Amino acid sequence: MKFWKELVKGLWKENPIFRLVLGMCPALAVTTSVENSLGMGLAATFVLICSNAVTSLLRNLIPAKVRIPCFIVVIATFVTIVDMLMDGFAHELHKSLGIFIPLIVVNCIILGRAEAFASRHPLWLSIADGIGMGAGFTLGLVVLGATRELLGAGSITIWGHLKWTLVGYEPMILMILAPGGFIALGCLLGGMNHLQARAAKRRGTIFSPPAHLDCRSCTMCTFGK
Amino acid sequence: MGATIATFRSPGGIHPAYHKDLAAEQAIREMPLPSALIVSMSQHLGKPAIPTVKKGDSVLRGQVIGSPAGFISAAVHAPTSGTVKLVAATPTASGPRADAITIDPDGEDTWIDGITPCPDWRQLEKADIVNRIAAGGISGMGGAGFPTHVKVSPPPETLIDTLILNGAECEPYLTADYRLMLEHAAQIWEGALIIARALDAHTIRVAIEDNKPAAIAAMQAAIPAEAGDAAVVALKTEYPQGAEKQQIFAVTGRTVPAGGLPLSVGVVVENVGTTLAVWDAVVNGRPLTERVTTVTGGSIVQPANVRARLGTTYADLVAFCGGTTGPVAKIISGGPMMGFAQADTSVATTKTTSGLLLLGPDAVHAYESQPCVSCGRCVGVCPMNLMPNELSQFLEAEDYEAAEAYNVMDCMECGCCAFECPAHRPLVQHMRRGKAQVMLNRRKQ
Amino acid sequence: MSDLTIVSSSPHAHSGTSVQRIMLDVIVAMLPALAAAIYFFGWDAVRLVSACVLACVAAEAVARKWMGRDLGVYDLSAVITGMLLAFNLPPSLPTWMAVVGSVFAIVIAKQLFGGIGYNPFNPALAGRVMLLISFPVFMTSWSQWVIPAPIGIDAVTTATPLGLVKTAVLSGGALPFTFNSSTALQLFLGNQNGCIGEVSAAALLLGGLYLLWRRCISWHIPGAYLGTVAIFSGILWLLNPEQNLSPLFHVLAGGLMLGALFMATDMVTSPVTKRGMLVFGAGCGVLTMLIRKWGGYPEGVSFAIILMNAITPLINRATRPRVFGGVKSGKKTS
Amino acid sequence: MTPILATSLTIGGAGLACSGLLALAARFLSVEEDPRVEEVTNILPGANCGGCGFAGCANYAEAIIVDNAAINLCAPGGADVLKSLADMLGQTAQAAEHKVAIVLCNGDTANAPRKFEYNGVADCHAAHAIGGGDKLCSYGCLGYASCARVCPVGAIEMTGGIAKVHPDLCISCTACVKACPRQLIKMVPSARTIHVLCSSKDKGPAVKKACKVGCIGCTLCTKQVDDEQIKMEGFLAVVDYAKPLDSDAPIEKCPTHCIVRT
Repeated sequence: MKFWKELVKGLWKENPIFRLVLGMCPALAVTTSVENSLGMGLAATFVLICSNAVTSLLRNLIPAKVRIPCFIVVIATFVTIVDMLMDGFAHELHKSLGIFIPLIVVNCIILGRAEAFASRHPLWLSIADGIGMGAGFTLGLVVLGATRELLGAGSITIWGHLKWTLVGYEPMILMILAPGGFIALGCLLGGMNHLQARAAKRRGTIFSPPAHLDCRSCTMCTFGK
Repeated sequence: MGATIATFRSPGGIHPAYHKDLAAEQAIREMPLPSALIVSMSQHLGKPAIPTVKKGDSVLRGQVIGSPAGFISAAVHAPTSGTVKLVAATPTASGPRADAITIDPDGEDTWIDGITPCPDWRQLEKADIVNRIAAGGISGMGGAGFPTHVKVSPPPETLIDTLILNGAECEPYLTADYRLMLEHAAQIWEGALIIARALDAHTIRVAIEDNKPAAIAAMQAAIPAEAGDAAVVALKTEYPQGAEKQQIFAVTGRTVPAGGLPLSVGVVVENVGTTLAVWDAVVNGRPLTERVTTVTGGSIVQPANVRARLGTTYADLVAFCGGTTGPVAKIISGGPMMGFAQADTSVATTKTTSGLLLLGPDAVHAYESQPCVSCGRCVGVCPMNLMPNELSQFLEAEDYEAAEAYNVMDCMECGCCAFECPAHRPLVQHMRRGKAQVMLNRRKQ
Repeated sequence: MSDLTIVSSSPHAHSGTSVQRIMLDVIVAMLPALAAAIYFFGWDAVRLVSACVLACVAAEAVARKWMGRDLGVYDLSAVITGMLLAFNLPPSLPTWMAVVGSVFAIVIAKQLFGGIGYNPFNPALAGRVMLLISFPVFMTSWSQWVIPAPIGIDAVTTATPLGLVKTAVLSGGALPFTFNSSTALQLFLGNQNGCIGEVSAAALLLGGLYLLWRRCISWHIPGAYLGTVAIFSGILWLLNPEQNLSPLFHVLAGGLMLGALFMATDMVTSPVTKRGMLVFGAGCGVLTMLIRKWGGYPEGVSFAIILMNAITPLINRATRPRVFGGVKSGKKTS
Repeated sequence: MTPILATSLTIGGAGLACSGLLALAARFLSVEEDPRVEEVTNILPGANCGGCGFAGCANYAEAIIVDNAAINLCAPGGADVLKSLADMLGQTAQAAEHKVAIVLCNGDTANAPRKFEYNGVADCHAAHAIGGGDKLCSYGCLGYASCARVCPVGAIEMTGGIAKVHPDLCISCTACVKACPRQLIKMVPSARTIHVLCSSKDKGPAVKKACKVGCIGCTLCTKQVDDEQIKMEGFLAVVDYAKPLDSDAPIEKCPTHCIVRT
């Protein structure tokens, strides 16, 4: 079923963080804890679904030349709504996410989906795409946040109630600092590529990663040339 | 006049093991005529000569068998009398094939008629001197092989004030020029006077590395009274002191512009062997049919400096020097720094064959290209001030534009960088490939 | 090997040097400092050095195998990384942290960038900085001082001399001790607290001289580095001798000798041109003194070198030598 | 009420001002570009292989629209792209003959000995420039994979020290043809399966010494065909790909087995 296909593609095949490598700014900045990651992911998902839906409905009304400003207006509206809602109902989270909530306006996933998908597909498919992509984004952030929080703080805490602690572990503060974000993301991306290459080998096909994740597109060393 | 010590002030330079003792004290030996001579038409820089004889013709020594194919080219003469056995494309020492004439010597070694000696060359016009040099088929005998008559006839508006005789012989192992300076100092000086007269140069300098005190003394003692401003300059022993631009800087303090010719700073550099050949051609009227070659290396039984006819195969040279000891891992035409490795000894000597080197397996260095570790040694030793480390990485990535921007075309392939590279990278080969490709790209535009 | 002759491009002669040979020389040069470390810190030095070296070599072998490259541990560079990292650790650090730092240094800072020759940062320093940021408490506690300080600097039994100075300056107090010729001698010989390999300036200098003699390093980087630190601290000292210690103290204290002689001179991550080396060394010196004087950490050698590593390609480009016979400035020659 | 009014006015005013700017930009700064160029670019496969003779797909698209370049030059696109282009531009599709690259040398390590041990840069151009290459045959494939490295689709495999093109993977971009320093790679119609896998112009005895599977110029094969489908160029038998040939006779008669069916 088409709806179902558009829904699940964002989780793995076109995962915005691990496959498309989009939305890197929040992915590196707010994933210091699972709580922040979850909040950021849900906020972005809400904006993504709403903007996809509205863009899809308006897609025949928007002139091609000014489509980008129109998308931005739509997105900005929903971001403002989310910003105000979070300020009102999850004030602590809003404070710790800070500037990154307003910055969802310029998140390339949301604008990218509006441009590449919602402006060309009907309402119900666009909503499916929004849900799928948002869930994929949230999943990516949470995986990253969990890794960093576990290694960097030695425990995972969600809303002060749920708490897992690594016993006997000395937290590596580096992991919840900015460099830790880059290291964790890089290792996770590398691990993803490795798993897929192995899966492809088992299936007897050749795994070719997207160009920006491929050794051949990098000029640092001559490996893979 | 005393010998002056010039320090090597231009950048870079290395100190390889010289191994000159193998053949330095061996007086030049005349080699008897071999059973066949393979005379290449490509013995000089520029277009190969055009064969003027065909299979079955009989030729006399000194007879023109290849006529120059343009201005930058040189005539080729029969090195002995005999019969032409074959005219065919044959591999040369530097790789590409060129026409070569195989001559079966008749053993008589008869000179062709019309050899006219000219002891009072001082009466000759400048143009006549140049004509006699051109008729002698002389080209640079140091290695590059630039036709000498072109060098000694600069454009009229160019003023040449200095002639430098290059006796540096900075390549390890080679001793041919050293022996020439010891044994033919007077003739070399007379040749120098002839060239200086053709150029109107009033200053003559003989540049010799200070590890050859005997040659310095011999050349010093032979300075003729009429020479005017003439002196022997002792250069600090360092490779590549024999490179033209570096030598001009060391001797005169003048810097040849990058990409420019020595002419532009009023200097002409001639190898001492070439100067001797000029003397022979102008004073005795004899064209260039033989040269002195150092046959040496750890695998040669009797290392020697051999005067052999042009076209003598390397196999004949090796046999004349007593054959080889043990297995031969590398055969090099020329010196170890800039010479060409050969697959076998079937190639024949040319006017540029300054040496033949046979090395055993223990003396051979293998290139195992490892990643560059940026130690910067190549940058420090490059006499042209290039950055071979960066260049080789550009060239490995086939980025020829970047290589050109980093002056790959100024590389003279002296080999200092690869000599010092701890990662054993084939740097010179990268440069060669890069230079060839940049030339190709320029021609396309 | 076949009986065919070998044909290659010129030159056919080689100086006989190799990467492995250079690395071996560096290891030899580190032996005096290793001996000093064992003398001053005993078992802890042995424990940390062996843990780091073993972990680095193992990590290099495993990483290269996992990445499908040929085994590259024979060039000994991993041994050097291990020794340097251990030299930069306090004696009381738990072994497992040293191992984590080693694995980080080799896998993240070196192999992920392409292995030897391609790493932009000195792996040992990257490992140390990672440990310093991750475990600041363990990396700055100096409790296991075994040899009592005989004269002068009694207080150094609990902190490094630089640490004492920083604490005093931060609290606005006077200098914690007077610096005279006998304390200078103690610092020079290594009778101070600090990381295991950095304490003895004498042993490090001995190794540095060996490297200079073997021509593994040139004088440019250490000279510019130490000179800049001396000049910088000398100016501060002349301006205000009450608040600043003499240049001699700054040259002898902390990790400066180790950094200037062994880490800033790392071939891969330092410039290749002589002028570039001077710029690099001077930059390291200025950054070190800025951090020591005004930064949050008492010691700035690691950060200074890592920061200068980052701009090494830029320095190389800016100090590209003018081609022989070429025109001035970057104009094209042809 | 005031905040709502202020917000509406601010947003509305800003929107009005910006739309005015946009209108001006659309009026004065717009670039006239034939929209068909973009359409053609979208149809082309986007491999940027350069096989058409233009720098990339976008350049080829521009050439089609502006300079009326032929529309059948895109080999990787094949019949589908050609049809789409023809439909879009209202031209008739005249498919170019589908060609694939083939390496005309069969002298692998077992058959063609070397004349020296090469030690240096693993690149065919570099190896060719030193002593004429380390293969005894001065025409044969050197095996340093210069062609395989430039192939955008990985269709060239190095086996037994020589290069082999997988015809079904080849996209006819001709990058390998330009990369071979010995000009061993030719583009041949993919329908043709009989080839003389040798490029040596040497005489028979020289070839025999250099390679067990080289063409020795015996001319036997030319006598097995009726219409000069194989003819001699000097001492080398060459297939004339313009003429159809489907007979096993030349293959069976060739004494050195250098004629093969692929």
